[in-house]
Amino acid sequence: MIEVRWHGRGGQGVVTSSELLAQAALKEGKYVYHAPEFGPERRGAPVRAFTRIDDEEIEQHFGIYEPDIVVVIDPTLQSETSYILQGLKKGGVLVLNAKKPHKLLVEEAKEINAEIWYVDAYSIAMEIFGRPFYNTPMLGALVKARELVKLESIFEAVKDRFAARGEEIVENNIKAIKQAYSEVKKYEY
Amino acid sequence: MSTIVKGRRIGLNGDRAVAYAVKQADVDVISAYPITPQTIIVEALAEYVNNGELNAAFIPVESEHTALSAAVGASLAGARVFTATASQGLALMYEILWIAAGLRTTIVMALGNRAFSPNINIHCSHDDAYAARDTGWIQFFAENVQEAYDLTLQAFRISEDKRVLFPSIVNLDGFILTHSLEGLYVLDDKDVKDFLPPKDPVNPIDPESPKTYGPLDLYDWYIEHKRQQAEHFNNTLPIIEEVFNEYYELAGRKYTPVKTYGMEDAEVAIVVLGSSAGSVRYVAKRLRRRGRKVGVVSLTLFRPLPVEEIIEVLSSVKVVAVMDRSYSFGSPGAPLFLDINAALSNAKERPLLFNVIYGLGGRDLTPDHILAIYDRAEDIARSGEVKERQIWVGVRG
Amino acid sequence: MSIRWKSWKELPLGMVIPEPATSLEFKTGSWRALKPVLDENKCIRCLLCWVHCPEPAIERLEGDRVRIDYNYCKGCGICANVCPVHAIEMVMEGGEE
Amino acid sequence: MNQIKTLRDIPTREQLAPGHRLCAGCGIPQIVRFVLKAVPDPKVVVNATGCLEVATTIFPYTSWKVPWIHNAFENVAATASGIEAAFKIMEKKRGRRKPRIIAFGGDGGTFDIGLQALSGALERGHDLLYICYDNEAYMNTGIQRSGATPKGASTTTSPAGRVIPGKLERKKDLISIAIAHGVKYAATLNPAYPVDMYNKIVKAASTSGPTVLHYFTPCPTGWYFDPSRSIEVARLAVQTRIWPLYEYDNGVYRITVMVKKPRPIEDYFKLQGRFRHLLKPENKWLLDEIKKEVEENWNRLLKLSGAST
Repeated sequence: MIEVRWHGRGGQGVVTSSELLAQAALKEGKYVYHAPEFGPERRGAPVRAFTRIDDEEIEQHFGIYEPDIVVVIDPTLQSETSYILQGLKKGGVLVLNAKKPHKLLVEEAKEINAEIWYVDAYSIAMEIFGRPFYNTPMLGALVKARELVKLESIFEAVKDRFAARGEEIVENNIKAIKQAYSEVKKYEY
Repeated sequence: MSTIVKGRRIGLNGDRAVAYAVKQADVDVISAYPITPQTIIVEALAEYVNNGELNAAFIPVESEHTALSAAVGASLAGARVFTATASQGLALMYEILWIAAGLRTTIVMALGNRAFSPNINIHCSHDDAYAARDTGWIQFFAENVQEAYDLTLQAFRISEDKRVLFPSIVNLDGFILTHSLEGLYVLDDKDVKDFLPPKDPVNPIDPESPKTYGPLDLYDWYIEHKRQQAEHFNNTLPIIEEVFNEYYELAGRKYTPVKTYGMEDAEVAIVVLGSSAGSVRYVAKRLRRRGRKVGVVSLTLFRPLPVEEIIEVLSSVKVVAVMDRSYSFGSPGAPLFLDINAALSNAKERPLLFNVIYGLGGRDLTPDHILAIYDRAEDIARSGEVKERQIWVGVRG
Repeated sequence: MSIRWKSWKELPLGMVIPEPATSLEFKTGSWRALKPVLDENKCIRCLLCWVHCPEPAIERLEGDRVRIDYNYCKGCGICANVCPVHAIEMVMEGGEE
Repeated sequence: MNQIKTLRDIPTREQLAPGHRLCAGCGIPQIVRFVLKAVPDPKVVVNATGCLEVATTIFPYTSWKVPWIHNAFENVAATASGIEAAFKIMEKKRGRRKPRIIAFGGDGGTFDIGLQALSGALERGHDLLYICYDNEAYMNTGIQRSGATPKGASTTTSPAGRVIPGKLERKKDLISIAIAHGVKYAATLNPAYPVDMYNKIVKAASTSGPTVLHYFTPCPTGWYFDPSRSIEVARLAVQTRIWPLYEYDNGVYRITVMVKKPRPIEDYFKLQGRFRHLLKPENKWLLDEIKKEVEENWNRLLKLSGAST
């Protein structure tokens, strides 16, 4: 079983990304559980979402405390190191939306032997959408870091989700995911 | 639960799964007020109606009290009716819950289980479900999103059965199920239509045959009416099981009033409702691999309480921990504990019992908590002594 | 309607009275202390008593004549009060006939 | 549905059976009888908890010859909403003919506890006829003040005491509340004016969407007058301008019973025990206040209806 935790801010599509990942895994016949974290948060506040993916039926409904992967959608959250790394398994994976990883985060991630992957999803989003929709590209980065699902499955999930909003939206999202997939880099300590 | 199925597998959160079932049930009237965490249900239904995917009247009422009051009127008029609420909304409906049942309406309600105020909280407790326990509504508890969908469809069929004619509540844990996405199998519309033909109402409001619904009823006949209602309500159990079986034939998923794991040889057991059942089973499976004789009993049907089945699965166990996601002030136990205790009261053999209060207001029930409960149950089994009748888990202390 | 059920088992389903107008079996005429007596000769067939009777215990007959149904008349006296020609007189129950 | 000219035009058929247990001299049955006569079949009546409900349906007795539903106290408009919506969709889906939906609520069930449900039903625009039978207090529970109890009245929860001489607050204006919701037709009714009353019911029932009728219900028990004088008391309420008879029809106000020379308010008050204390010299200030407000209200209606003073 793989457990993923998503970090971002309200309004950035944290929940959507987690859901798209779950939907993509579902398309591959896997079992999934996707749970947004809900408080009274409004746009701008830090929010999280959780995804469980397994080949077997997922019965447990408790929270995810020791994720295998943490994806940070918001570039400004990087400095909240203890919040981001909380519970991340030793040797786990950290996927960041960043031009380069924050120094402090790198130091702490190294302590738990975490792999760091980073991509400038902000620039990708601005280039393709002209707006900071950097949640979907992060799916591309995640899939490159760990092939939890096939990229094609992500595209299918994106199509289902955005079809009603027009072909352009679908295509731009796919384009952004592909670009992030190819641009994401593994950080060498 | 078997996963051999008909239909498509899709990913939906619990609320959307319920709304999808309601759409497939081709309801006539939806009367509901938004309240977290069930709001997605009514939003989804409003969307279906406004997009022409569901030919129903959506009554956007001004309160939950009106939501249920209008639902009562619509159901008596002969319509298939759905409503949904949570927590304070259920509390506001409270007096009408009794009326809806007494007037033998066939309303189906989804209850996104949420804690009562104060303090205001939007997350899961079973306060609302328990508040409705005596009102004459059939109550189901869904363990996951699939069950929320399946039970909603079955609830319509059960409530509208001419041998039943009682309203139903489908409980789904707030956020844990309402807002969480899981994969589920959904039936084809045609199969749902076969399983759930249009409502054939009994005694509907009909100007050709004028009847008086809900008259004043004093000491002359009130108690006879209650006696009748009690008998009819208790008689619904075999019919519920019959519908469960029919659904099994249709969908390949078998529902039973009581769901068990490891109870063939369990020495200690946990009894639990809702989404926690899976979490407890997850831990129990791991413990059993290590040879510990632990079991899980979860109730899909909370009202009417399947007493005989409870006796059957629990009477030979040494210790039972009954988990309540709610608290009853001044009572020797929270509602499920009282129920299980009462169910076992005349059993020839009966286990020692203790009550676990957990998860209030959405506090997560972790594997560690579950482990601690099993540990305690085994200690009691060894010592034969219950030192504390009630314990709290997951609370700073 | 047979109102006398022997057991809860025989009660109509739910809290419903399955037939209309069963209150006809409940004779409120026994409530009456004063009794309206109509003098048909004085009656001008204005229908005011029929209009205002709360029960209604005044029947409107052909030609707008009226008849008082003592099975239900509670003796409120409205009819006598609204009658413009004093064709209805309230008398002590049991005293007149 | 036709307007009538004389009492002779009122249909003979009764759909409210005698044998009910309303007080002798009660004003409620008259509105019920008239509504059942004036609104054509098929129809359904929904009834809030209150005098009418408890006295006309005591299991196993019912006085109703039409389908009748009681749900609770504060939700008659809500229940009626559900019935209306259900019949509307069932007519569309299954061809079941939609009856006319009539809701009866007392003043407590309308002005107070049921106001929210009424507001919701009016806002949603359900096609129903709402009738408030107003006996100006909670008579069913023993004469407690309501938001419809008029200023000065003594009730068991606003007793005429040595310091406070009865209710000091004004009665809510139900018709204005209804109009503020955008209803197309609303009117006041009084049993002493049966032709006016009948015709207003006909108009309300022929108007689609929600309509509101506000009926003056003389209550011998709660107002302390001789039951035989019910209609006399009702007529005086109109003739003193305390209960103006008017209607609001698609934006137009009309006073339907013009009271050119009002009778003194004292004539109305002295007939009823609930007002008698107002005639004491020490309470003259309150009586004067009431008189002033009655006049203001009358002038307001004159102005709204474009009539000259």
